[in-house]
Amino acid sequence: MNSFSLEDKEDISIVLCGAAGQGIQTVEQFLTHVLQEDGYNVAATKEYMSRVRGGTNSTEIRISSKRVSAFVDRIDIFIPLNKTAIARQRKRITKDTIIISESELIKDEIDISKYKVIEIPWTELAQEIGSKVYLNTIAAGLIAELFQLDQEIGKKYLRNRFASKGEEIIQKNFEAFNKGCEIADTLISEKGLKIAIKKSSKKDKELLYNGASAVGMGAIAGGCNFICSYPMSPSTGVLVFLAKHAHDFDILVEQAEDEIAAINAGLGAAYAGARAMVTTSGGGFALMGEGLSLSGIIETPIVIHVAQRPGPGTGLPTRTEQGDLELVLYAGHGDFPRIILAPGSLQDAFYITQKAFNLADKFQVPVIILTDQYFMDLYYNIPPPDISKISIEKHITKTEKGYKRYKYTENGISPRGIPGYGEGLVRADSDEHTEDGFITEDLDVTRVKMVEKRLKKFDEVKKNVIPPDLLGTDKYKTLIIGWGSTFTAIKEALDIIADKEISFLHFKQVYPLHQKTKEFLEKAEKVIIIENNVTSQFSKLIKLYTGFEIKNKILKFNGMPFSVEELVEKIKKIEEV
Amino acid sequence: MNSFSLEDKEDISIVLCGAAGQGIQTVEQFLTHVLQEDGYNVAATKEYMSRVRGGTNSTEIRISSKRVSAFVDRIDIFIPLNKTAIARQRKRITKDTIIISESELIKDEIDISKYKVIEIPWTELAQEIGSKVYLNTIAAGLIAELFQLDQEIGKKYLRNRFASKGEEIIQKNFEAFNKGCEIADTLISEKGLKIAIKKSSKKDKELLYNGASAVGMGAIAGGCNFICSYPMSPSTGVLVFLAKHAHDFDILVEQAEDEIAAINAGLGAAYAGARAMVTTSGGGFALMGEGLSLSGIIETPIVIHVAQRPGPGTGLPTRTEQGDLELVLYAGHGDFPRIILAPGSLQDAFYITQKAFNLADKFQVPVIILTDQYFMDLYYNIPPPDISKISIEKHITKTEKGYKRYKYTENGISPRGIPGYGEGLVRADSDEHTEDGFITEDLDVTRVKMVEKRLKKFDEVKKNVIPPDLLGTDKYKTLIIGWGSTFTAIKEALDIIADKEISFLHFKQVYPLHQKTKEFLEKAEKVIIIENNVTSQFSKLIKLYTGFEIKNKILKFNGMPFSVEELVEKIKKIEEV
Amino acid sequence: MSKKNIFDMDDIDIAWCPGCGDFQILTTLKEALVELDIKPNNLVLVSGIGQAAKTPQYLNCNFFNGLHGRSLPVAWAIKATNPELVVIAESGDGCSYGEGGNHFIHTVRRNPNITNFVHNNMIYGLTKGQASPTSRFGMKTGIQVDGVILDPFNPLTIAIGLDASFVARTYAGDQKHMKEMMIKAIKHKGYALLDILQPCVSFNKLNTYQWFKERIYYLENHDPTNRLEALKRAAEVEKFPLGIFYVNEKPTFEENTEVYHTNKKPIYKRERDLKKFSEKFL
Amino acid sequence: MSKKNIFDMDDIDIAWCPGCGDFQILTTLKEALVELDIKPNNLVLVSGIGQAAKTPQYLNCNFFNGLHGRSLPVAWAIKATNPELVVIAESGDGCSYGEGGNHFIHTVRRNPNITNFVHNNMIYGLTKGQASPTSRFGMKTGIQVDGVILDPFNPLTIAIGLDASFVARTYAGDQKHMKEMMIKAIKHKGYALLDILQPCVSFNKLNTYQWFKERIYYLENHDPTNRLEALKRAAEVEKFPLGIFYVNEKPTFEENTEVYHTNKKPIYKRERDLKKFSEKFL
Ligand SMILES: Cc1ncc(C[n+]2csc(CCOP(=O)(O)OP(=O)(O)O)c2C)c(N)n1
Ligand SMILES: Cc1ncc(C[n+]2csc(CCOP(=O)(O)OP(=O)(O)O)c2C)c(N)n1
Ligand code: SF4
Ligand code: SF4
Ligand SMILES: [Mg+2]
Ligand SMILES: [Mg+2]
Repeated sequence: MNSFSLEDKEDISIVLCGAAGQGIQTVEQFLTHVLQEDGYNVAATKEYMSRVRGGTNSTEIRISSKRVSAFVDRIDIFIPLNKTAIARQRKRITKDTIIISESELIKDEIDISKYKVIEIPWTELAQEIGSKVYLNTIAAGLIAELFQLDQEIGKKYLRNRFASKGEEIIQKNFEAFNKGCEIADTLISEKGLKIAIKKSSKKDKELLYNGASAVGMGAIAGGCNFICSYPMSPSTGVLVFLAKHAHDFDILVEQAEDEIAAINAGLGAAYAGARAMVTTSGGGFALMGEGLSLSGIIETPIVIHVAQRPGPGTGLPTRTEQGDLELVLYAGHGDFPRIILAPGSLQDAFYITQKAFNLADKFQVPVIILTDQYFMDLYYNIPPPDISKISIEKHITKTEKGYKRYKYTENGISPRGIPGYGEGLVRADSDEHTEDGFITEDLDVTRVKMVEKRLKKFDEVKKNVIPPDLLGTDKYKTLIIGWGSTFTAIKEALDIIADKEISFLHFKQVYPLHQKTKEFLEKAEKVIIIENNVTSQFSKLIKLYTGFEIKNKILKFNGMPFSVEELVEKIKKIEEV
Repeated sequence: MNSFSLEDKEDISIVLCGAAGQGIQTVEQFLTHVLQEDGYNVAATKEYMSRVRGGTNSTEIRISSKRVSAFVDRIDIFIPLNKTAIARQRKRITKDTIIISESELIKDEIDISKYKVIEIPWTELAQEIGSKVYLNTIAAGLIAELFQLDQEIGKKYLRNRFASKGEEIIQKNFEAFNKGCEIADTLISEKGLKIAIKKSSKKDKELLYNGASAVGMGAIAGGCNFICSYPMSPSTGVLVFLAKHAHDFDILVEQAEDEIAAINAGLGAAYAGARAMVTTSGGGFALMGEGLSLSGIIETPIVIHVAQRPGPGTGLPTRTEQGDLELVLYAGHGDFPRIILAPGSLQDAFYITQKAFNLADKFQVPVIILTDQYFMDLYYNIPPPDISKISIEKHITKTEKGYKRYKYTENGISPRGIPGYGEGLVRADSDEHTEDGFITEDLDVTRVKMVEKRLKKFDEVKKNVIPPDLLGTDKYKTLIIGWGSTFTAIKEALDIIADKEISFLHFKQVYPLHQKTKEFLEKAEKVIIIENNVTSQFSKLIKLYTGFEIKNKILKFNGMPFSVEELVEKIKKIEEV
Repeated sequence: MSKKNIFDMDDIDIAWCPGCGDFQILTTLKEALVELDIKPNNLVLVSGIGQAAKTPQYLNCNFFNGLHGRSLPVAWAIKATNPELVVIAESGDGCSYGEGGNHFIHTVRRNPNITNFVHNNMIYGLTKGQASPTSRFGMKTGIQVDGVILDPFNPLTIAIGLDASFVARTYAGDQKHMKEMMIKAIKHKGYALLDILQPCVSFNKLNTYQWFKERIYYLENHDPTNRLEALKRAAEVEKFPLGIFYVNEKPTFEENTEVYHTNKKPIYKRERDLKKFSEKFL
Repeated sequence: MSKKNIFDMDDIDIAWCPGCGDFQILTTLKEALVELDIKPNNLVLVSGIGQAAKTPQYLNCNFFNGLHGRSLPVAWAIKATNPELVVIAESGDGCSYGEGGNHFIHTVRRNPNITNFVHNNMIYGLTKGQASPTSRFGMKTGIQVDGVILDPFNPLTIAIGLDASFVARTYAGDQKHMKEMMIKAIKHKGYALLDILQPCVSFNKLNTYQWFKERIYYLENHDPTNRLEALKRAAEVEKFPLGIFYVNEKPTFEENTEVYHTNKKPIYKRERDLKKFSEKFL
C-alpha cells in the first residue's frame, strides 16, 4: 500500500469546497445518487453561508461499507474549488488527506510538497471540452471511477439531468465524465489511489433522501392537505417538497404574507377539517406565539415544523443549532397542552411527522416538530418505510343539533365537529367560553372547568408518549442523553468508543417527557448530555420534570453540528475523569 | 350596639356593583379621593367584564384605621345598582352585610326581611333633583357622611369634577351630595349605622394612585422619553398615563399599528439614544418574541411592561392572572440574557420601574416588568417616594473614530455609542456579527466569543439581583413564597393569622433569582407557594434554578385575585396538616 | 326585529351599548342572510377581537372568533378547505386595518370568495377609545392627547389600488342601503369589501350619527368597472359617498388554486391515497 | 467606482451575485450621498433582512440591520428620537411589502421625514427564489409550482392611495435616473418612497434586464401634485413609467409631534427634570 491508497478504509469522506454557485451541489447530487444506485451506503452533509453566490461552502460525502450517516471532521479526499477553500477547512486537512486540485487554488495556502496533493488542471481540461462549466462533471466522473461505478448508471443520470438542455450538452457531459474516469484510472494505476469500500447488500430497496424530504413525506403519509407558510431558511425545504407533490396528493400549498397569517390560516383550515401544517424557523416561530396560544384555547389541531438555526435575532441563518427548545416549550400566553417531537434519524422524521398529524387530531393540541439545518440538509440511504405500520387517524365527528364544541368529557377531549358536516353549529372561540363556544364571564364555574378540561387532555397526552430509544446495554454505567438531530453522530461516536458500559438514550419526543426518564437516569453512575446549544436546554427540561440534574454536558454552539470525532474525544475525556 | 353599627370594625369594606356605564367608577373616584384627603387610609380594587355598557362590574373600597390594601371577600356595606348585582356577589353577602338599595333591585333575589337592608329610593330622589344621573352623587354623599367627611373637601372635589359642565350642574351635584348626607345622618341616628374608623396620622404627605400610575410615574422618574405601544387591556393605563404627562416631561408617545411595530420602534429609539418602553399584555407580548430576541443580539436596552390577564388566546381580557411568567422568561429564539421584575406594592412599582431603565441601560438587555389587571387597577394611599434615593443612570458613550459597538470586554458589556454622538459609526446587527457590527460567518472564533460575551453580561446581571423581601422572623418554620401582585393579600392574610413561625418571602425580581433563594427555602420546615395561575409557574422556575421542589401550592386561576380570607383559610389548612 | 329569523338567538345578553350602530348592522345582516336563503350550518362568521368582532356571538351560525387582527387568514383558509361554505369575515376598523393591515392587503390580492364586513367606527371601541387607523386627523383621545397626527387610512382607495374584486361602502344608519350592499357583497364572487360607517356612541364623540348624516351621499351614475373613476370617488375627503365603488370580476383564489382545477370536492373530504404514496416514493 | 468616495469601505467581500442590480444601487447611493454632502456619522441606514437588506453592510456609515420586515418602525423611531440624523430605510420587496406590509401602510400615514428605498426584484432573493408580493401573475417558482395566483402588489398605487408625501420609481439599470431620484427622495421633507426596479440575475428569470428595458419609460409632462393623475399613471399594467409620481407637501411626523412643537432639541439630549417630577406628583 503506497501513500495514496485508501484500501484500508471502511468509509471514505470526500469534501468538496468552493463558492456558492460553483456547482458543488451538482456534484453532491450526482455522486450520492449514482453511488447509492450502484449499491453503496452514502451519506452527505452540507454547510453554507447565507448568500447566493461567492463565499465558501462545503459538502461532505461519505461512502461506506457499514451504514454511517453523521458528520465527520476527517477528510479523506478534498476537492477545493476556490482559493478560500483550504483556509476555511484548514483544521480538517491532515497529512493523510488527499487533495485533488489545480495548484493555482492551493499553492498560496499550503506547501504542496508536504501534502498528498494530486494536481489536476480542471479548468484547462474543462475548457478543452468546451467551457468551464464541465469542471463539475469531470470531478464527478473522477470520483465515480475511483469507486468503480457502473458507467451506465452515471450516464443515465447525466442524460436525465441534462435532458432539457439538448443532446449536444448531454454529449459534452459524457465527454467530461469520461475524462474524469480516465484521470481516475491513471490515479489508480500510477498513484495507487485505491478504494475498497464494500457495497451494501440490500441496495435495491433503499431510498435516498434528506431531512426536509423525510419530514415532507411523513406529512403526506400523515394526511396533510393544507400547508401555509412563509419562506425561512432552513425550513423552506419542507414547503418546497409539499409544493412539488401537491398535484399528486391534493395538497393546498399557499405562501403567506407573514408567519402570523400562516399559523392563523393553518388554524382556520384545521377548523374547517383540513390536516394543516406550517413550517418555519425560530424567528418565524417567535411570531407565532399568539397563534399557538389560540390553538390551545380553541382546541384546534395544528402541526408546526420548526427547523432550528442559531439565534438570537437573525443570527446565523444557514447554520445549525438546537437552541429553540425552550422557545417552543413555553411560547404562547397562558397554560395549555402541547406536544414536542424531535426526530433523530431520517426514518424517525418520516414516522414522527406522520404520527404528529394523528396526535394533533386526537388531542386537539398543537404538535411541534423540531429539526434543524443540519438535519434538513442531511442525506443518506435508508430502507423504505413500512406503510402497513401507519394509518391516518381522523377524529372528526358528524355533528347533531345542539352540538357543543367544548363539551365536558371525562378525559377533556370533546368530539370535534367541523362546519357544514352535520346538523350542529361549530363555534370556536378565543375568549374563555362555555361548552357551546360562547364568550363567558362565569369565573367560578365555567372558567375553572375549562382550564381543567384543557389540562386533563394533557394527562391523556402523557399516557401516549413515544418512549426514548436505548442504544446499548440496559446495564450501563454511563448514560449518554441526546435528542433530535444529534442522534447519528452520537451513535457513531459510541460505536467507535465501543465501550460496553456506555449506553445512549435518545429522545424523539422531548415534551412531555416519558415517565420512565427518571428511572433511566438514576440507574446510571454517570450521565452525559449532548446538545447543540449553549445553555443545555434539554437538561433544564429534564431537571424540571424529573428533578435529576445532569452535570456532564457536551455543548456546541458555533453553528456547526457535532462531528463524530469531537464527540469521541469529549466523551472519552469525561469518561476518564 | 345595635345590628347596624359598624363601630367595632377597624376597617370597612364597601362594594358598589352594577352595570358598566352606571357610574360606579365615579363614586369610587370620589370616595377614595375625598376620604384619603380627609385623612383615612383607603384602598380600592375593581373587577369588570369585557364590555363598555351593561354586564355587572364591581368596585370594592376599603377604609381602614391600619393601612390595608388587598382584596377581601367580606362586604360590610353593599350598594347594588342593577338587578344582577346581588346574584353576581351572592357568595360574599352575609347576614352582616348592610345592603343599601332600592328594593326594586333586590327583592327578587333575596328575602329582604332576612338581611340588613336599608331601602333608599335612589332613583326617585335623584329625579327630584333633576335626573337619574344624580344617583351617584347621592350615594357618594351618603357614604362620605357615614365617615363624617369634612364637607368642604367633598364640595371642592365636586366643583373640580364638574367644572367644565357649568355652575348649574355643580349646584345640582351639591344638592345631591347634601341629600346623601341627610340620609346618612338619619341612618346614623335612627339605625345606629355608626362607623369609628380612625384617621391616619401622616395623612398630609400621602399619595393616592393605582398600579398603572405607579408604573407610569416610575417610568417618568426612570427617564423614559419614548413609548410606543398598541392598546391592550389591562396594560393601556400606563400608555394613557404617560400620554397625559407627555407635555410636562418631553415624552414621545406613539400608538403603533401593532405590537411588532411597537417593540421594533422601541428598539430603534433606544439605538438612537432614547430611554424606550413598551406596554402590552400577554397576547401582545406573544407577538414581540422576535423583537425581544433582536434586543438580545443587538444588545439594545428596552423596558417592556406586561400586564397579565388570563389566557390562552383572548381568554378573559379584563381579568387577572399571573400566567405569563414562563412566556416572558423564554420568549424569543436563541439564548440571551434578560431581567424580569414583578412589583408587589405600589411603592415597588414606582421604584422598580424607575430602576428597570437603569438596568436595561447598564446591561444592554431587555427588562420585563410583570404586573396584572388586579395590580393595574389597585389603588391605595402610600407615602410619597423618596426622590433623593433615585437617579437616572445613563450609560451612553461619546464615540471615537474606529468605535466598535460590540467590543469584547471583561464583563461582556461594550461601551454603547449612539449615532451622531461622536466620531464613530454605530452598527447594530441582528445577524451574528463582529465587534464592529458586521455580519460574520466566522464560526469558530467570532460566533463563539459573541455568544459567550452575551452570556457574560448575564453573570454581571446576577450580581445585581434585587433580594427578595422577608416579612416576619428569620427563624420561621413555615415559609410562604409569593411574587408580584399577590404581595398585599398575602401580607394581610399573615397579619391575620399572626403566627410568629410563619414568614413571607416576596420576590420582586423573579429572574434571575437571587442567589440566597435556596438558603431561604432550605431553612424552612414547610414551604408554601401562592400563585395566581394554574401550573405554578414560579415554583417551576425555583425548582429549575435551586433544585428545590415546593410541594404546597395555593393556586387560583378563575380570573380573580386572591382574597385575604381565602388565603387565611388555605394557609391555615396547610398548616394544620 | 319583528318576526323570528332563523339566525336569531334566544336569551342573549348583547354586550354593546344602547344606541350603538352595531345593533343595526346585526339586524340587517340577519335579514340579508335570510333573504339570501343561507342556511345557518352552511355559514361561518369569522371575526377578530373588538366590539364589532362580537357580532358572530349573536347569530345562530358557525363561527370562528379568533385573535385581534387575524380574521382574514382564518377566513380564506376556511373557504379554501371547504368552498361549499359561505364565509364572512366581520370585524372592526382597528382589527381589520390596524393590527390586521397586512392580511387586509394580501387577502385582497389573494381574492378568495369571501365577504369582509368592516364596522368602521373610526375608534377602538372595546379598549375604550383610542384612535383607530380611520380616525380623523386631529381627534383627541386619552392617548392622542394632542389629537391624531396620522392621516386617516382610506380602505377604499387601498382596496381599489390593489385591484380588489368588489369594493363598497355603506352606513349603519341606513339599513335599507346596508342590506342591499350586504346582499350584493355576499353574492359577489371573489373577495368583497364592505366598509360600514358605524357610529360609536360611547367613545367617538366626533363621528356621530349627525356627523355622518351630514357627510354621506349616494353614488349615482357611477360605473363600478371604471377603476380610475372608482379611485377618484373613493379619494373624496369631505364627503363619504355610499354604494359600490368598484367591481372587478376575476377568478377567485379557489378557482386559481390547482387543487380545485378539475376536482371540486372540498379537500377535507378527500382521502389520502397511501397506495399512490407507495408508488411514488417507495 | 472611480475615485474614492467617503462611503466606500475597504476590503469587503460583497455577498451579491455578479450582475445583480444591487451593485448599481449601491454605487449610485454612495454617489448620491456624496452629492448631498451627507456625513457618514450623521447618516443611519436601516434595513431588514434579505439581499437588498445587506446594503448597509457595504457603506461606511451608521446602520441598524434589524429583522426581516421591520425596517420602517425602527427607522421612524430613530428619526423621532434624533431628527438631526438622516435616516434611510432600505430593503427588498419581500421585506418591505410582504412581511413588513403593515408597517409600510402605517408609516406612510405617519409621514416621518425618512427615505425608503425598496429594491424591487419581484422575488425573494436570499431565500432562493420564492414569489414576492410584486411577482407577476403566473411566474413559476419552487413553491408557486403552478405559477403565482395572486395579483401583484402595486406599491405606488397603495402609497398614493394613502396620500403619501413622495412617491417615485426608478430602475437600477439607469444609474443617472436613479441618482436623480435618490437625491430628490432624500431631499424631500417627509416620507419618501422610491421603488427601484432591480433585476435578480440568479432567481428571477422572468423580470430580466431585457424585460425591464422593454417596459420602462419616463414620466413626462406629469404633474406630481395631481393625485388622480398620479394614481392613473401608477396603475398602468403593461409598462412601468419611471419618475416622480406624486408629491404631497405636508407636515412631517416630527413636526406634528408635540414634543418638537417648540423645542427642537432631540429628545435623547434632554434631561429629565426630577424637580419637576416632585412638584407634579409629590
Ligand atoms: C394582539 C392584541 N392586541 C391588542 C388587543 C386589544 N384589543 C382588543 S379590541 C381592540 C381594538 C378594537 O377596535 P376595533 O377593531 O376598531 O373594534 P371596535 O371595538 O371599535 O368595534 C384592541 C386594541 C388584543 N386583543 N390583541
Ligand atoms: C421573520 C422572518 N421570516 C422569514 C425570514 C427569511 N427571509 C429572509 S430574507 C427573505 C426574503 C427576502 O426577499 P426580499 O425582501 O425581496 O429581499 P431580496 O433578497 O430579494 O433582496 C426571507 C423570507 C426571516 N429572516 N425572518
Ligand atoms: S363602545 Fe362604541 S362601538 Fe362599542 S358597543 Fe359601545 S357604542 Fe358600540
Ligand atoms: S440572488 Fe438575486 S437579488 Fe440576490 S444578489 Fe443574487 S442576483 Fe441579486
Ligand atoms: Mg372600531
Ligand atoms: Mg426581493
